[in-house]
Amino acid sequence: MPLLNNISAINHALDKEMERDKSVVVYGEDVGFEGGVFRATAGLQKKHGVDRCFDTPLAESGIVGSAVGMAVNGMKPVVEMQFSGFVLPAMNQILGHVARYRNRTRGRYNLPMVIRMPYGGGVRALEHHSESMEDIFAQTPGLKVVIPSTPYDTKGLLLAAIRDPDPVIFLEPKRIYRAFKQDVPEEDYTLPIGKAKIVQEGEDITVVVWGALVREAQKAIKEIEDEGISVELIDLRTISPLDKETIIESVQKTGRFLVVHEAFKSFGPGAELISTVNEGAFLYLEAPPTRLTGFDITIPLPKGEHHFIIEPKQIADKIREIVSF
Amino acid sequence: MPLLNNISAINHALDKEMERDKSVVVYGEDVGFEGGVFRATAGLQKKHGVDRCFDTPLAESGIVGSAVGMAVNGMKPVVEMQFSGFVLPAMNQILGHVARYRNRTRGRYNLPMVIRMPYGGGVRALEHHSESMEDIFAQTPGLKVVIPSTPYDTKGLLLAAIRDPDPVIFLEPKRIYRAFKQDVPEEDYTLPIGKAKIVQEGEDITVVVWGALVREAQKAIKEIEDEGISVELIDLRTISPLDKETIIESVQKTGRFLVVHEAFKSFGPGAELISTVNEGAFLYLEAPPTRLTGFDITIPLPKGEHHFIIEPKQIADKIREIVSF
Amino acid sequence: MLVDQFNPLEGKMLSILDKDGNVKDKKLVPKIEDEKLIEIYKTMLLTRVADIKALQYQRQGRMLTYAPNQGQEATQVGSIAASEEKDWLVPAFRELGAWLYKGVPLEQIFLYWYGNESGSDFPENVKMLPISVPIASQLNHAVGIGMATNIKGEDEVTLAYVGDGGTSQGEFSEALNFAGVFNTPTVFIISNNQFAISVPRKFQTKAKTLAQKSIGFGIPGIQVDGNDVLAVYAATKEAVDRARKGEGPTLIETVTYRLGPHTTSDDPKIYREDVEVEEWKEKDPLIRFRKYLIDKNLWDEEKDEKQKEEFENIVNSNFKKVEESGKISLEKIFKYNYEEMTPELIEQYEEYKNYIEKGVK
Amino acid sequence: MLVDQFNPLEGKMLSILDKDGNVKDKKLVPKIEDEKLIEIYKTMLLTRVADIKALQYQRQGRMLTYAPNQGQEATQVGSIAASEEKDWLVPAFRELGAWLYKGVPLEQIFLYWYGNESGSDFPENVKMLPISVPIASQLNHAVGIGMATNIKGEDEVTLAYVGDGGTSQGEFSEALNFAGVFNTPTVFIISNNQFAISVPRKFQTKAKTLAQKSIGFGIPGIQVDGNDVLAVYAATKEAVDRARKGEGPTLIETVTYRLGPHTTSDDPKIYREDVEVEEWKEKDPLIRFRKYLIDKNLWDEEKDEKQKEEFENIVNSNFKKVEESGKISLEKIFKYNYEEMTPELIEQYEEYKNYIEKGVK
Ligand SMILES: Cc1ncc(C[n+]2csc(CCOP(=O)(O)OP(=O)(O)O)c2C)c(N)n1
Ligand SMILES: Cc1ncc(C[n+]2csc(CCOP(=O)(O)OP(=O)(O)O)c2C)c(N)n1
Ligand SMILES: [Mg+2]
Ligand SMILES: [Mg+2]
Repeated sequence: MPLLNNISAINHALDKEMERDKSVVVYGEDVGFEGGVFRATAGLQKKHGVDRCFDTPLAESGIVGSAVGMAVNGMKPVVEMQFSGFVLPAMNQILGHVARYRNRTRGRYNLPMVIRMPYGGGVRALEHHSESMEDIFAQTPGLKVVIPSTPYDTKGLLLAAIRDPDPVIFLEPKRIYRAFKQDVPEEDYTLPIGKAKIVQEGEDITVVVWGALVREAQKAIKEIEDEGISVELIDLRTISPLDKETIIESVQKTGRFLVVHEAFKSFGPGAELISTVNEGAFLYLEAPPTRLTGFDITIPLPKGEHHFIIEPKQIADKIREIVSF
Repeated sequence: MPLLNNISAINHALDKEMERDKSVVVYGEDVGFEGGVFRATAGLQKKHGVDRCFDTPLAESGIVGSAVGMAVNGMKPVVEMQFSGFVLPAMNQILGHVARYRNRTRGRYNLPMVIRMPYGGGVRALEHHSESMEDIFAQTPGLKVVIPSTPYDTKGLLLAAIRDPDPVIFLEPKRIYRAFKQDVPEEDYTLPIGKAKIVQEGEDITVVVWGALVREAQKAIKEIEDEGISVELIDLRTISPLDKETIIESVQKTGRFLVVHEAFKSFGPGAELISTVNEGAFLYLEAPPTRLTGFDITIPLPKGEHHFIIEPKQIADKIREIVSF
Repeated sequence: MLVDQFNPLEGKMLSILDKDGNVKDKKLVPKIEDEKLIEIYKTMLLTRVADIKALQYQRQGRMLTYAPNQGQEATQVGSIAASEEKDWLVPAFRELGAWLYKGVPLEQIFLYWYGNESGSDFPENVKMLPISVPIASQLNHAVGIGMATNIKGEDEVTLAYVGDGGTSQGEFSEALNFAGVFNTPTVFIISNNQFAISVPRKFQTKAKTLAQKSIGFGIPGIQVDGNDVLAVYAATKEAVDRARKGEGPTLIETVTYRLGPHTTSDDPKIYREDVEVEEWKEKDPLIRFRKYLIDKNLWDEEKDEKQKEEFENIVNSNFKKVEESGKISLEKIFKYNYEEMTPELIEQYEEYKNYIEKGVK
Repeated sequence: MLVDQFNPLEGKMLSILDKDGNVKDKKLVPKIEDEKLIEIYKTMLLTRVADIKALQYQRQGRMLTYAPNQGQEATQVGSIAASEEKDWLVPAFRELGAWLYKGVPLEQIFLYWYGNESGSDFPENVKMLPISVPIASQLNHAVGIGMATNIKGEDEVTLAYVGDGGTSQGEFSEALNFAGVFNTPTVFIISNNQFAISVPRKFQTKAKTLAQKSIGFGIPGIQVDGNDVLAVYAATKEAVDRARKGEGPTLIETVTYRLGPHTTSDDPKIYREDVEVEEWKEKDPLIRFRKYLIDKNLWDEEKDEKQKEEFENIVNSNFKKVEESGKISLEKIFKYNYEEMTPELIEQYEEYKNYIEKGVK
């Protein structure tokens, strides 16, 4: 069983799937010869040929738009946006076409494609390299939005995404690309899209997180372990479709709710989770469902980033606050 | 005092402001010679010259991107996206630059510009002509998002938007462009951006709406008048920055909350309002704060649109449901 | 090669029939079987008839917004006729003649303009994408289709359409550039009908021709008389043949004119003079081609009248079926957003269904 | 006119100095005062010194991601030197020499790469936009500046930079097209350094030159030797003069080479051969220009050494100041999103400020 970090899990999954399914093609800027600026696609061109893993001109709309045509014509494109901040030139394609092709044609054409992109902050990067845009995709009917948090999940979810008959936005928390390793089974497996994972069970409060913040939440929980606060931690894994059932069941049990995310607060993903809890567990609530989020500001350049990044201590304090409401 | 509908109020406001402030320029596709596909800019080119009101090539990113440069170089551009569905090619400019220029340069460059666009459904149009995308703009730090619902508000808010030192997304509910007329003062006035309007006071429930749905909500309220349900109706006017104070105060009084909007439900604008109510009035709530929204689907073509459009009856029934929770 | 003979930078435009249907240069006349010539003409005629009818229906309040095609029939049919069944058609939104020739049932086309998504659920054998409303965004789809064609080693060609206005969109350039780099079998056809709604061609770009835009992508480009169906066919056929042989993409600008309004919501009198329209009416692609066929003894006025009448009946009966189709069911607006409805969608659907079953809406 | 003499379609490229600093064709040498020649050279040298230092700092872990400029100094300085103080500079992100010549304090440039937004808060008199990270998106800004210039009837010119990779973005084409249509006083400079990160120029487009992309927009285009500062200056000067006279935009492709990595996170050994780099090192723009100046008796090796040393000290002291600048205050990350902080932002700010004042973060 290979010991993989998140980035090598992506590479591994792509490699396996290209081997298994000849209709899978992988492309984007620097994706081919170099193997990607994060090395996610390293070695794939050499192994699977320049036809199936290649570089494109520098044009995100061209990349996504051509993937639509590829998918219509029998391929399963897995394309990369170099950073999620650079998906914006492709918005017309993603929101205007990718999400809508099946509905527009009443099922005549569906688009089995994946748009991968490194996302989130915390890597001391230039502007446009730290965005958390899951909300825009999650609010778009016709898209699925997946965010893995471990190498094991990365493999299982990426394989599921590629095999999904609908288009999947696959957001990769770049902050944890190389943060830790995990044993990942060599054999083929998928994890269900649309299902959250209960990372740990608990009684007093439900905490929902995803991506890089799963680990931070785990650290926070460790911090308050001794205080007798029992936390149920849920890793959302899929932002859309949202696994409301798991969340609501949990809050009906715990009576308290906290969602933590790095995206901006206002009109952000946390708002949907709070509304979900309201709609499904209002009468069980012992405290207002709460969000701990990024500020409503452009994510700062590195010398200001420390203010923006949510640390375990903040999560722990917020849990304490809610539990003592 | 001229009797104006919503579209003529836009025309009137633009005309007045171009007269008053020579740095205001108005442009977009078909905006100049023809005066816009909805006639919003009719006559402006003739009156103010082709330098200040003109047609562009068909390229939304070019329109918004050039407006950035215009604003940097001393103009106040008011640009039009022909329909809000066609703003997508300009997303890189709007989210990546327009919203960020002030922050990026620490105030060295601010962008006093307005991006106008007809928005919303209910006009039996082709695909991409009925979208409600306020949420994407509202969640973007650095943008302001304004949606008028009457000719009076249209003039006052559009003038405020043009004079605002920050970029404003001005969404025009096209369904009510010509729905009714109102006396609009000839003289100059502005309405504050960021302030909601209490359309009518009430005791039992707070209903928040904006744009074309304000009238529908009013009709709904008329329908239930006799039932002894006293509704406080709030027209949001500005989606971002959100006037939380007005909303929270109202819900603290009424104890019940309904937001109605045409945008999709999940991760939509209603979620933020519910979260706001939760955070600000949790202990006052007598029923779960509720949303009545568009479905999580691509807005249907005209022969299916009737299912999607929210009618007064639906609002009335939802109010009844909440009040009897 | 026509693309070498007619260099847009030298102000040359391919034109074979003059406006009276006379052949200007016999060497340029493409080889087309008589039967096919008639099929082309008939499709142009059906296009014209259906278009006029659709406008009438709309004016009668029986149809929704509709985008007319009059004047552009040669561009539409001449191009697609140069392709084969196995080839792909990637439309913009104003290529009625091409769609009909490709085999889309008229009923479906009407259904689309009637406001029903099922109009884009084409029969399996019709290799055509749905209408693309966001201008120029379809071109990258066409290129992607061609990239897949290359990977699979097939020999299908893709015809992709865009308007003169569409050439200003960034996506236009991205697509042509990708096509060049990946050497895709794509033929791009710019229907230069002189207007993007109210904006005349000369304000769309400072370039003298749209064909010369090809130079920036290292691919061949040619300008042709878009009201001359033989010229359009000849240029497209050459491009299709090159594409099929693996010689890559071509850009064709067809110079034509939109005789009608942009759509039924548009009033062209605001932005153009009647005299201009009258001038272009004299260059009507149908008249010209009909004269050519009559001269060749392949057609006559009587046949024409009869054929028109027959088409009128067909159009009427097709539209009748559409009018009887009624509204779209609730299920259909929910069902196609994903392969399987999500739990949330099921909930929204059920709740609303129960609500309206109480007779409310 | 150079743009007429050097037609990219005919494979012609403007080049004045050979790699040993000898003048190839005297008639082409632009008139530049001796003082200015020296200023140009000094800026190129400062650029080189600052660039090498920045890379060192980064390798020492004292600087964040940095985008090196070595090899591109002639392109950067030669172009901007042809403009005036009243003209605008719209950068991409790799034009250190141009920024320095324009008057941006080195300290600010370092501050930017150090990860502080204040690095883009340029002095009032420096008419330059901030670095634009989304490739090619800055070009429409440049055009908008020029549209305003035209409306105001002023005579300022805008120089806008983009990389070879950037020419594939749709926005590149939109901007050039707008510039043509609105006849803006814009000079577009493509720094063709042969790579977009790992992707070589030849995979970026099938077009033989990038200069020929101008043809699609009806504007003049020219290819110049980007390692020859006199050629770059001459072409830009002509374009700037035309723009100032109201004769519209020009596209200039400077053919150069990025000798270093794309950024400090990049390892060029993965995608290119050392021999290629060595070949280009022989065409180093500094060596060539220095030889020219020495031949003209305007410079000598001793001066050069001294100057370099002086610059090294300046660079070091500037960077020191930057290193002492520390982190950004909480207030500053909140304050600039709007002219006035919104109530929500005030709340978020206050809450967090109170929280960290308890000593937590
Ligand atoms: C991205 C986008 N912007 C704007 C529109 C609105 N619009 C519809 S058709 C049209 C003009 C298209 O002109 P052209 O490409 O010449 O095609 P034609 O209508 O002449 O066939 C415009 C601006 C659109 N559909 N998509
Ligand atoms: C829209 C967008 N996509 C991707 C990137 C990531 N990226 C940064 S630089 C670069 C290559 C740019 O190449 P080129 O335009 O030739 O400029 P150079 O780096 O050679 O100066 C890429 C792909 C980006 N910054 N913006
Ligand atoms: Mg047109
Ligand atoms: Mg480059």
